[in-house]
Amino acid sequence: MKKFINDPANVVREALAGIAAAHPELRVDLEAQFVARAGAPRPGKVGLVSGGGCGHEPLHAGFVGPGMLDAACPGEVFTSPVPDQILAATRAADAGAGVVHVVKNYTGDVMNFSLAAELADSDGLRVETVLVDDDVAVEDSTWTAGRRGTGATLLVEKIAGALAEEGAPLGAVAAAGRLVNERSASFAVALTACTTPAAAKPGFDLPGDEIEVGVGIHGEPGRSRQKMRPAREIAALVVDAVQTAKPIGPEPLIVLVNGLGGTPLMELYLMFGEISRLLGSAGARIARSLVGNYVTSLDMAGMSLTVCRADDELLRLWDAPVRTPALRWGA
Amino acid sequence: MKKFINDPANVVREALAGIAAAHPELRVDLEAQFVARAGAPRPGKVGLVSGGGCGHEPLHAGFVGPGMLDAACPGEVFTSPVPDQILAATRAADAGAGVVHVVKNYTGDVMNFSLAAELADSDGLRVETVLVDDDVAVEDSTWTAGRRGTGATLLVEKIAGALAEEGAPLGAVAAAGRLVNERSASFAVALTACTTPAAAKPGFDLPGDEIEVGVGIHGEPGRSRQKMRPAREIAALVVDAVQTAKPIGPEPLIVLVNGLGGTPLMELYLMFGEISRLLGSAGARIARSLVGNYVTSLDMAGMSLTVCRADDELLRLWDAPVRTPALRWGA
Amino acid sequence: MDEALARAWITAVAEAVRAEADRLTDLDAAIGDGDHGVNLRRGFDAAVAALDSLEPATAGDVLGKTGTTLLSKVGGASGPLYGTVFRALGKTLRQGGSFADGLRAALDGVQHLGKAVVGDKTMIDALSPAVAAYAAAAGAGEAAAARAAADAAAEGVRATVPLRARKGRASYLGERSIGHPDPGATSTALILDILAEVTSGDVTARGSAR
Amino acid sequence: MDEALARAWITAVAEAVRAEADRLTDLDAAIGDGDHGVNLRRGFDAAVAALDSLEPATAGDVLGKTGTTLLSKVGGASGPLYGTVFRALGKTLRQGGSFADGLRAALDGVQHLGKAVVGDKTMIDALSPAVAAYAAAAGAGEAAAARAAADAAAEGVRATVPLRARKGRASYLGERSIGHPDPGATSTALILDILAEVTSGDVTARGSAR
Ligand SMILES: Nc1ncnc2c1ncn2[C@@H]1O[C@H](COP(=O)(O)OP(=O)(O)O)[C@@H](O)[C@H]1O
Ligand SMILES: Nc1ncnc2c1ncn2[C@@H]1O[C@H](COP(=O)(O)OP(=O)(O)O)[C@@H](O)[C@H]1O
Ligand SMILES: [Mg+2]
Ligand SMILES: [Mg+2]
Ligand SMILES: [Mg+2]
Ligand SMILES: [Mg+2]
Repeated sequence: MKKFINDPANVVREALAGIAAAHPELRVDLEAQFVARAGAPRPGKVGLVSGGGCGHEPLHAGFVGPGMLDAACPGEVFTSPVPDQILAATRAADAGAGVVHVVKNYTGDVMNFSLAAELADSDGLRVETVLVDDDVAVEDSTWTAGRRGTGATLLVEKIAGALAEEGAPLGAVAAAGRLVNERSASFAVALTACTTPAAAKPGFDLPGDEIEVGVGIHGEPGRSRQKMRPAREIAALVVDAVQTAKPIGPEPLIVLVNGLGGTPLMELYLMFGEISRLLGSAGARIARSLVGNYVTSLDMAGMSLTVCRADDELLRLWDAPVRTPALRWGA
Repeated sequence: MKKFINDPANVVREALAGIAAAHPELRVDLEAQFVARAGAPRPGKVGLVSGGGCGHEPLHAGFVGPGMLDAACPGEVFTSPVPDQILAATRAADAGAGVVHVVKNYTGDVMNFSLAAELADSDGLRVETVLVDDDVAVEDSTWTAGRRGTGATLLVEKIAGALAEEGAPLGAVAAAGRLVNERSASFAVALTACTTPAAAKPGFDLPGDEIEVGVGIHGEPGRSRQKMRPAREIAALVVDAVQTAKPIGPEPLIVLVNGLGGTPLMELYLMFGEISRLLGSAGARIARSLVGNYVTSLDMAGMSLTVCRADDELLRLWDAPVRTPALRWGA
Repeated sequence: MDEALARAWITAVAEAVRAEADRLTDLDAAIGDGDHGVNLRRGFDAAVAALDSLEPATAGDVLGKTGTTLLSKVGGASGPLYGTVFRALGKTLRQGGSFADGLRAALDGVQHLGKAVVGDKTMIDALSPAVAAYAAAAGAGEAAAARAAADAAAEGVRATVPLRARKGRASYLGERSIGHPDPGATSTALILDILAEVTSGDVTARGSAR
Repeated sequence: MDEALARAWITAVAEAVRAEADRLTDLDAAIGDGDHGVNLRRGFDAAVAALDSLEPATAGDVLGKTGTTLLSKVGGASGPLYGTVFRALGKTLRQGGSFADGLRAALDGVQHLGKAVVGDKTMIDALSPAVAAYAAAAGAGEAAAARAAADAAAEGVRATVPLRARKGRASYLGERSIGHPDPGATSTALILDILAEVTSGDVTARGSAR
């Protein structure tokens, strides 16, 4: 394993130090381990807090700023943050109007965030939780851990963040986040495994002519291993998976073609071309799109497609100004 | 080789089709193979055109938009564009006030752009060329091809673009670009080789415990091969290389910590932390910074440092609004 | 269980986890995200450090402190789950309950939090039979009960191999989770095996081996 | 050189470049960016296509068209350089000059554009001795002159191996460029070797082998 690190045990803290140095507009608490907007929260604004394991950058710290998150708490690599840390971030984001937790649906994240929410509650702090579970590669069932939270997290954070910025109350911000999640479906394909600093070797062996289909964002193997194939066939595969799980109608779509970290932007654009062609010939209408590495899995080569069936209001909130390290427009 | 492509021969065209689909605010000419701002150029504004081989995305097409480039012409992967193509982009960017070509100093780029400039000249179109050669890993000499153009290209395009946007005349825009280049120095380190679609295998073999020091952005081997080492030592190595070549004084610095494509953002931030610490203790002052994958080399794992010794005016132009797919602020 | 035994247990677990971290991580890489060993090592190292600065205290305090430390240092699924295990043990002992009662409370806590049942391919598959075995053998003394619990847990780990996971990250793999032991069940068996060792008197050997 | 020979040459070069593309690319990967074979294949395939639609014409037209096609399809360093070579050949022949004159003009053009001299480890190291050898052997007829040029070019390629590059991408490698032949010199030798073959009469064999 070759990585720009000093000691695997210090990666998160040292990356946070780098974020602090690069972004004076953010407040990085290296002790409590969270990233927040600099300055006190605007009185009366609902706070938006997210978090999860590191290794998905720019998610989440890269989405802290006006129009999106108030605070993010990064855990160790691929490990959810701990309750104390989430509580500290929640306090930093609270301006008296309550705080929304955006939580990706993983056992660890759900438990740590809910313990933090209990702690916040005993502090008299109102917390609403938006659970993101958009990954349709995983079968949904009340008997299992359910679907994973992946690419839609970005959409939830952007849209709930825009509403919070406008001054909407706690319930409305949470409801918007839940609506985005419900309307979204994601599916990912990996061409290579990724390597965590601690493990120091790839999470799985993948022959040179095979791909992992239906992977998540934690380096885990996917639902199946298939033969490598041309981009247009992979595009058909992911579009099909998304469409089968959540049929696409005439709604305006927000489409995210996301890189898992090791895939060049050139290929992501090529995939977006294929996907938009396929969606177009199926009669779907892409109203907004985003192409790039946003919800990553360290150095994994691969891509995910997220489709959100939006409406005019969701598009308006998507278009609203945002000013964060990794997502910025209109401001 | 596993890549999201259909046929290596069509990668550039198909990626351009994806850019066209993703960015309605851009005009993508698939025939002449260039990307320009949508709509006619603003009368009287100096045009800014850049280009070079594909595989460096988001450079250059990702920097087309208000405040930066008027047009970009992407060549085949790691291959400079051809004169006809450059000429077409130059025409698209011309609004009667002349056009500045930002050219990275490679034999192929220099020759093709200069042939295009000759053609433009016979068309009565005024062209000034800004040559970017910031890579201090290469010895500079009039007997050789000289230094390569790498990370500083982004700075040149941003700052010259801002000045052009303000309505400055041809000579001033070109002079600003040249000043940024003169004031900039870059140095890169690779942890892995990259794989071009056509070659289908990594450009060089690198043992698991070695790194290539002083690489460019075309997958070529570097000046030397050294043992892998902790991030803080690699940071010292790149800072030292940059400082030795172009000593840093009390000027405010613009610092770019750039990923070569396959390196996770987490590691780039960690490196920025180390670099800012080193520069700080050497008495240097980082006034602006940028951390991310901007001038890449396909899937190569690695990073480059670019330091520009700025002044108030350059900082002002750096801060000026920019609205492109990959760089956006203030607008 | 007295304070010395509780300290010896946690210290020996930290050591064992350090020694087995790579194996646990590899098991987790196969059907999860490859961090289970790293997570537990971080947690138990922190627990040992926290105990170093703990004033003389009861066994309940030692185990409770271990639980809160795991909770605040581990994260992921195993942080809250093992945090709950040790907090429940600590609380039960502090309230005068038996170790068997503590184990029962730990199991309840983990099931309340994680909603997993036996057969879901989680640490429950080791913990649940271990709790029953401990209770059944409690009359034979601490050492015998701990050994019975450890053996039942080990058996529970083996039983996870053919299962298709329904909880935790392994559930994302569907059919492909079959054929691998569950990492959390494995670490539960390890922790109980260490308990059997320390209660049987190997404690000083282990303690001084540090 | 007549039209048929010119067409045969370009067609055979396209074929040879297709066959040798991987080798040329590998040479370029060692000390450049690994695209030389791909670049030339794209260019000569386009040139053959362009000639297909070219009305009956002179050898000068054929070579000139090849030059402009390379210029507009190849890019990189070799596009303008080989574009210049064939445009110079075409222009010289169209103006009534000899093939030896054309080669001389090609060399001048490449040196004017690229500023390289013999010893810089570029295609000049093959082209320059080849031009001289062709001129020296011109009296012996086209075929003999072409063979002399090809042999001189091949010798020039071998001479590039120990050189440290001063021009082109290989110059970025400094000392590390030593020990490898230059890809552009190699392709120049290949193109001249094909010329020797087609002028010696192997043209039909090659042409029909397509
Ligand atoms: N719902 C649950 N109930 C009980 N145990 C669980 C549950 N989910 C996961 N686990 C246990 O947690 C283990 C994984 O722990 P760890 O790898 O440290 O956390 P993470 O899955 O967050 O990376 C699994 O092997 C399993 O035994
Ligand atoms: N200044 C120069 N003069 C003559 N030939 C050159 C010069 N620079 C490069 N070349 C030739 O071009 C070859 C590389 O061509 P190619 O790989 O197609 O272009 P690029 O270097 O742009 O990728 C080199 O091997 C060398 O022979
Ligand atoms: Mg984890
Ligand atoms: Mg090239
Ligand atoms: Mg895990
Ligand atoms: Mg080349």
